[in-house]
Amino acid sequence: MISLTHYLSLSAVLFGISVAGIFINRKNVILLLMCVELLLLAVNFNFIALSRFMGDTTGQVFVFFVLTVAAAESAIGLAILVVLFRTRRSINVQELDVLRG
Amino acid sequence: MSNIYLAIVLCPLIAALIAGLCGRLIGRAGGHTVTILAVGASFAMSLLVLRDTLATGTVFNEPVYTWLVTDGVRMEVGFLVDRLTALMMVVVTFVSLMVHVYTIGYMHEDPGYQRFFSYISLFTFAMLMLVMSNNFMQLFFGWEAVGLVSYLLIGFWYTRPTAIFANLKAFLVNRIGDFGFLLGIATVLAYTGSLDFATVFGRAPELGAQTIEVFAGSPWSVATVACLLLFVGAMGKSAQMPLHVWLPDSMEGPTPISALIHAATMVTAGVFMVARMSPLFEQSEVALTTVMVIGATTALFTGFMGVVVNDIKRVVAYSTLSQLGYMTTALGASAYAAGIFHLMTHAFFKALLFLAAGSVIVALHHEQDIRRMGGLRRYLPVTYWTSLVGSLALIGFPGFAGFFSKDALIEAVEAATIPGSGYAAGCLLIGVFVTALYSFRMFFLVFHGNERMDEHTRQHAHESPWVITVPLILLAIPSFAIGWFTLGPVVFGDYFGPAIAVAPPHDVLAQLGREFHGPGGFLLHGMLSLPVALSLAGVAVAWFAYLYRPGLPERIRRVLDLPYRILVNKYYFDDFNEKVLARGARGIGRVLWKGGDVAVIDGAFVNGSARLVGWCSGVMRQLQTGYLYHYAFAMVVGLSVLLAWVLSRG
Amino acid sequence: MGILSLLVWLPIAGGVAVLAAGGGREAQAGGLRVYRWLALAVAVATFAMSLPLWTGFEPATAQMQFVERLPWIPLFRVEYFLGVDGFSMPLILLTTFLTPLVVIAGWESVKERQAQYLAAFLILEGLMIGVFAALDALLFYVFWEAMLVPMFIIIGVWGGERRVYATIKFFLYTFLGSVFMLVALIYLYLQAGSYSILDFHALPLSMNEQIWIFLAFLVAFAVKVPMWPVHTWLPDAHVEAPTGGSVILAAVLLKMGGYGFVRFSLPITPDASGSLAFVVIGLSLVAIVYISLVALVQQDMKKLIAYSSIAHMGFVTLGFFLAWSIVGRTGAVPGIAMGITGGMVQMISHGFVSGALFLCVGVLYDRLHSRQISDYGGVVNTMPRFATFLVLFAMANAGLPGTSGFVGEFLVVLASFQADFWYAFLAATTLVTGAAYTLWLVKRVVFGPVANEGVAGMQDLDAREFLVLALIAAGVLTLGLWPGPLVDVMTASVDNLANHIIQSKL
Amino acid sequence: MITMIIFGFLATVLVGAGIGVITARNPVYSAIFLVLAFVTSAVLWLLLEAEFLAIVLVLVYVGAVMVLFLFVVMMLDVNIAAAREGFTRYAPIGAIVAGIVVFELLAVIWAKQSGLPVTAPLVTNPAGHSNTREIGLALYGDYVFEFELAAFILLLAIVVAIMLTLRSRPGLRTQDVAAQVKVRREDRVRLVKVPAETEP
Repeated sequence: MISLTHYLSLSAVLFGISVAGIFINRKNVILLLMCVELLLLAVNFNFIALSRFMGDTTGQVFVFFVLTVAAAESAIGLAILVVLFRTRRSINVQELDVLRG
Repeated sequence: MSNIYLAIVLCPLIAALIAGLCGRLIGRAGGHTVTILAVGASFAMSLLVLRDTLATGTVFNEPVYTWLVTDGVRMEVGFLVDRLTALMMVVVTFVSLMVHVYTIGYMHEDPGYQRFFSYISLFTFAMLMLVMSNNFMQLFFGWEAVGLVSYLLIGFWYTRPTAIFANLKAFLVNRIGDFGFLLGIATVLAYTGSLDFATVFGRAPELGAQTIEVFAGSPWSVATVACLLLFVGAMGKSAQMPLHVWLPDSMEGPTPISALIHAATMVTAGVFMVARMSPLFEQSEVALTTVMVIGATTALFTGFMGVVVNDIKRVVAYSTLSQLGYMTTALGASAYAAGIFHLMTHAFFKALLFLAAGSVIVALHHEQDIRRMGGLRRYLPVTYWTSLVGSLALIGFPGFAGFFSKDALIEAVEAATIPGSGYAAGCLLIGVFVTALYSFRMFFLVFHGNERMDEHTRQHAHESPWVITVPLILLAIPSFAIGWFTLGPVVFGDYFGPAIAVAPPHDVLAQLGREFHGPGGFLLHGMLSLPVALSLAGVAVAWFAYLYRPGLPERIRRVLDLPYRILVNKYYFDDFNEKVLARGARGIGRVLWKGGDVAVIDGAFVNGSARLVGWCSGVMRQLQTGYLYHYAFAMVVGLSVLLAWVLSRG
Repeated sequence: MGILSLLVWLPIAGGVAVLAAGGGREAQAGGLRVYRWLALAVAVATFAMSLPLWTGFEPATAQMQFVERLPWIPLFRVEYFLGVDGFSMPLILLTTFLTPLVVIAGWESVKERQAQYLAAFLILEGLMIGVFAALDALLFYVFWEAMLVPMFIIIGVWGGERRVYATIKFFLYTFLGSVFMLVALIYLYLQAGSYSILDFHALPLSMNEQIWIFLAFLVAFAVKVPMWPVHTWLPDAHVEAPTGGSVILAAVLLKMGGYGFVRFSLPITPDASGSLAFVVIGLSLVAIVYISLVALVQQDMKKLIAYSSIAHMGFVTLGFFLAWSIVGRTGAVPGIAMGITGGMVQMISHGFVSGALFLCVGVLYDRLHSRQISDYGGVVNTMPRFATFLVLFAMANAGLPGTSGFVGEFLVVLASFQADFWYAFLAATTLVTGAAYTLWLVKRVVFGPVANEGVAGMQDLDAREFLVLALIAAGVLTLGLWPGPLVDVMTASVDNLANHIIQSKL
Repeated sequence: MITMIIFGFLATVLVGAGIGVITARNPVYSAIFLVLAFVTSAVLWLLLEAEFLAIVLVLVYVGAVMVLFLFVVMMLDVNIAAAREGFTRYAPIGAIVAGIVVFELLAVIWAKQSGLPVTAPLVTNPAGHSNTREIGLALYGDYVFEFELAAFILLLAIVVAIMLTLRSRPGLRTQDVAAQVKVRREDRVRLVKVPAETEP
């Protein structure tokens, strides 16, 4: 039978993939945002699996909130991206170092 | 009865306030009228008080108001009027009155006329507060207040750089004395729990018995410490070596001031104070010896300087220093009465000499160098004769006031047995000769011999107006006569009664008193004694060197070049003070400021900590690359480290 | 509303009203300038209302008087708790007395944003009174910190050329100190269960706790006093501050350090104070000797007076901390109260004298726009009335008997002699050094021939300046000739404190 | 057993889609792989009987967010070659870090002490049980404030996104009422005194 371990392991692998993705696609902000979505998906997996296996709906409620925030985040992130592209004609992360100390 | 004392003190104060604050309103005449009336009233009332104390011998000792009460110590402003005080009051108000009158003539052209009257009235107030106080706090108040007025008056001509230098110097040197005085007061309070004279003197024997360790391991008698500290105050005010340096410079002030403050009254405050503290000083032989040695040293060595200076006022100033040394020596010998007696006679004849010098200065249009005087006898007869009286009194010519006081004083010192009295007596005897020498050097150079001033000055030289000559004459009378009828009661009698306490083993005056048979006998005895011979010798030498052979001093000067230079440079005291002490203090101050405050505290700690923070953040800044993936990397690494930590905890 | 609340809030409300009345540039340009009269009226009214504090004060008791007590934040037992005793009442009167003078002094000499300037002083006044009147530690702390804001603005906006450096230094220094105090206050709250300072006084603490709390307070108050070596903000702040700012800074703000010692350090941590008294005494003596020498070489008048303030405040801290040395040497209590009284009187007197000296410098500055001593000389020739005042205040600064400056120094020297000869010796050196730097200043500025054309063209005091200086002069002389009433007001509180601190809390 | 097979299949697809997202050369492919990942996840959630969230995931993400992504990707003229630069260079470090993270996560899950019911089978919901109802009760009951907050966040996101991207183009003709009201005569009319021309 499928146990909690399966789901958690799957989410861990998914998490690892997205972490690797953040490293590999260090130039492209769009891909970075996608990796973040993937990351949140892995987290949501955990929430739902644990919620179901432990019989507590609260986990699913939180998934709902995570989804909300993630949607808001990607909307704003993409908006920023558009503005960024407008001003700099590029979304190359390596050129974005205004925050350098 | 206390109202009269209050009136004596307040009259000059109110007059000073009127003349000072409303000077423009009341005009010049108003200025001198109101102050002279006030001081005259004080003088008259002081005479009443003196008569009263003479008649009844009662001692008035009552507070006027409570200054403050703290910690069980009640500090009051009050008056102690016994015969010592009464005597001082009369002397102070009399000389002050004379000087007030004299000032009308001396300062009549000065723009600061009312201000001057205001100051001298204020001085009279302060001096009266000093002599009439019945406690240490008020004594200190009067002590500093006379110092303040002295400061203001020395700097009266404030546009003269020398004057404002001199007044600062006078105040600071006096402050060194006050420093000791304040500590002395603190000693007294710490060990008696009171500042009231009566209480403190009542507990004087306890002070002698207790010890204090100023330096760890060497217990000293409290009385010794207290007396030495108090005497430091007296040294400042009465210009004893090495705190005498301010007095010659104070001659920058107008001459009436030199007469009133720097000859007759304020500078004798130290002598008065020691006499007032006699119950304390009698507890400590160490203190008495110190007083005597310092007094004798001052008496002799400042006299030497009088021989070489050429400023007429400075000659008199050095003479004042020397005479103050005499008084102090007498105090050290426990001959307080003799000291006070000399104080009194000195007040008259020294004020006289100063005022006469002022008369000469006015007549010669503010010429002060005695090398450019001479032969003034013809032009200034009154000044001449009164100066002669003053000089004779000063050198102790038999029959004059100075003779009685100085002879009694020297005999007392000779009779004293405490350590140092031999040295002191020797100094005083040589001093007698020196006194006669410089006094008559000046006298001959000013009034006799060739007329060395320029033609213009000579033609305008004339006797001063009556406001100047009358005080001279009025001062000349006591300078001659006062000794005859006061010597007996004041020095050898029990005029002072309980006001001055002398321990029986020290009581030299009582010893001498047993041989005393009236002033006539004293005169005859004195005529045959060494001091008179020495002073006559001094006059003779002065006559020989300055009238008979005028070239002689120049030759002597060339032979004795080194001693001469030392004397002209005032034993290098001024150089030491200015170059070592003043410059040293400023140097230390600059080092502490630039090195301590600016460099170490501000530079290293305050701004240094700011720089340290700046440096640290400069280092930390390097971590902020601004690249998104660096932050992401840091987050992921942080996450894995956190997980590892969770795992390792099991 | 009690009288203390009125004293705290009236000037603050008045300050806001002045801001409203003179906010616009148009209001400030007009001839009448109503807001100035409003500011003066508020300041004078505050002073008038503070007089009942004196007349209604019961000097026989050490209890707090005119108490107002309301819950403020009940959850943490914070109260709106005001009251005065013999320590704080004279300081409040000092504040209310000086503020009208500062308002008058700023009447003409402040050109820019005058309404805001006057309003800042009024608000500051209310906050300062709050500091002195607060008996709840948190309320005290709020006033204590809030006070920094108007002062920061006063120096930072109307200051001299290096005002930014000076304000930041001033702010960081004092703020650093107060943060430590806050920690101590919170610890005390956790121990005592309330923020009432009176509860803190009675709170038993172990030696270890006392030491830490004492050190925290020491940092806060030492900066404020200021004691050597945390004094370097003061000369900078004074030099850059406008005249009124210097006056309030020297006259009142420095007193908060001294007040803090008697209100917090001594009664809350008597044992630690005793065992660490040598530190405070040592620093005080260093301040008296070292700072006096530093003052001697200053070229800037305000800096000189600032340094002289530090030296004079050394007497305050010296007087406060003599108790244990006296007990240790003589085994008896007498003498302790004299030191504390001396410190208190010195604070009041220094408020008058240093305030007056800064006003004098302000008078000179208004005319010649220089603070350098070397730019003056012979001022007496053109400004005789001013010179009279300056000499008087200089003498008071030098501690001449008959002026207020003498009383405190005299008492502290007398008390310190009972502790140790050398304490008194070092303290008494101020007689010489104090006179040296003050009178040398007077000599160089006031006396001598007219130094330059600038001095030759100077006008003597006008009626407004005369009034200000004359009022302070009257205060200085009254206090000097008859300090009795002032001391009587404090006696009960001082005796109470003296008896409190020599009883161990352990 | 059949569910196990389905799970294995879906898990394989999900992992493959994930790898596709991060390795695809073209961002459009990445986005499409991401859509696949989301859909697969939704199916897996259905397997877990979390029907409501599965539907929401598809609707919100696949339907809205991913479309947004695709819009942006296509709208912006991204230089694919430049964005792909350094791909191989950072692959090893990415793999290592990811490996460590996965290892650690698995270690946490498998650690016996974690106290999770790791081997317990899923308790199937009884018939008539409504996952949506359950979540609805929680959302509008215990978490109603948080729910409102979430709504507010979304509103904020809308406003922010619009504000960020809104721009006034130079050539656009719009009416500025304030400027019209503020205008003064001197700005518009200049009175010029012209000397009358006279016949030469």
